[in-house]
Amino acid sequence: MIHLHYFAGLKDAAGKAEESLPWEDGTAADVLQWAKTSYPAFDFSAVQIAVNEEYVPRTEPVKPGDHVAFIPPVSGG
Amino acid sequence: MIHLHYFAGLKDAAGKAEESLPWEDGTAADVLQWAKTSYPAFDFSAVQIAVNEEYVPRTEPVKPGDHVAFIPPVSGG
Amino acid sequence: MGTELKPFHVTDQPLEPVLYMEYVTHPEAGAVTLFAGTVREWTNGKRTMYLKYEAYVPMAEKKLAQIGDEITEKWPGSRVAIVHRIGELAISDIAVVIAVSSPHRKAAYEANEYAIEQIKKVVPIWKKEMWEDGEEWIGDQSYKPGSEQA
Amino acid sequence: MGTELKPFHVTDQPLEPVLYMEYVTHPEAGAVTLFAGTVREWTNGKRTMYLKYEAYVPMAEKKLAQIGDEITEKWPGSRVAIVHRIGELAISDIAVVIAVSSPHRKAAYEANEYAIEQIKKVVPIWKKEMWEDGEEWIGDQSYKPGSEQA
Repeated sequence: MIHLHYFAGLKDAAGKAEESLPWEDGTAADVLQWAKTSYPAFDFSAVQIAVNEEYVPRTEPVKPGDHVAFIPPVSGG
Repeated sequence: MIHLHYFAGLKDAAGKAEESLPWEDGTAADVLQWAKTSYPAFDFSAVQIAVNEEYVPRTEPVKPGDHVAFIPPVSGG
Repeated sequence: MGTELKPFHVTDQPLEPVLYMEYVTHPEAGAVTLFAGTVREWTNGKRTMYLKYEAYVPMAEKKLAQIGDEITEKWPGSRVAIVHRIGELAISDIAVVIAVSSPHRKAAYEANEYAIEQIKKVVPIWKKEMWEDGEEWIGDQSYKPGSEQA
Repeated sequence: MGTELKPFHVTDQPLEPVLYMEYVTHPEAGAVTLFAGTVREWTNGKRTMYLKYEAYVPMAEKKLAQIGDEITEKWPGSRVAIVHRIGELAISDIAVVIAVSSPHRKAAYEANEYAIEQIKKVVPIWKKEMWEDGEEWIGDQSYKPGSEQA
């Protein structure tokens, strides 16, 4: 199981802020692919991925228990 | 009569903050010359002159009733 | 007071800039700069009614603290506090406060501007503009309810 | 309050930065920068006990207002307040507050820094440092009681 976090436009597209996903092994890219398939209305091209609250490259391994957040372009300040 | 204003180190050197001086006609340079003669302990080389609260060149005419201030290098802020 | 001030904080409460100024002020400081980002009514001829900010709070606070660490490393002797408000904000409300102190002023200005630039790049906080005739997440977000297809 | 705030002011009273922030904040502002110059205890290894500021008050206020005019001309849409305290100031007291608002942040930082640079050049205010072992008017002043000759 991994924990997914959605924000801003992606939260609207997913209709939820978080969800859990059965998970054994894979990379950030694999999680991203799952999300793209699940929420086709959202364009993920500019999204960054954070694992356990740190930005990671797409090649980062994702382990059960991890928190994976999709970070659309930020607009704080 | 003109009104002279002294500040900071020049006020210390003159032992007063202001004084009046009989005056008929002349320039800022003339007032400066008078001050140099009167307060030789102070080095006026970096002093600017303000007439009626505006910086003026040495050639500025000074008329009776004017306020003439000697402005040592400022250090506010 | 009573509560201790968190120097890197994301909160849904109104921000009080003076608390952060006081927090960074100390005897070795000669300059304190404070930046307050406020909600502007008009942008490119469009009228904003109010804003809504959302954050990935734990990560945002971690990123704010990292920016603080970068600043004290780049500008030795500086002290920093950065706080961002989330939730609904009205016109002129303060969305972000950055307070930086430093022995000399140049560093205090530079470090403060560095902080806001970094916030706009790396801190997971999002702004939704609420206009008279619609709303939109700001940034380059590609999901717009109005343009959704099936 | 009751009293109206003077945006370009030289005063012997403690400065309250938040009043000046509020003064410059308005619906068209998206950024407010505030600079506070504070009394630093150590400078070049010398310990300051306290400071004394003196001003040619009417001219200083006129010059502060001129700096404000220059800023609103150079950075359209900005609003400015500048206030300087005089008299005796203790360590960490605020000597000067500059508040600038602007639609966008770049101008708010630039205009604020411009103000302090101009203050240090043209506004008739003088600082006397009081050390453990003496005192001195800062600037390039050539009269020093200790070095006076007859």
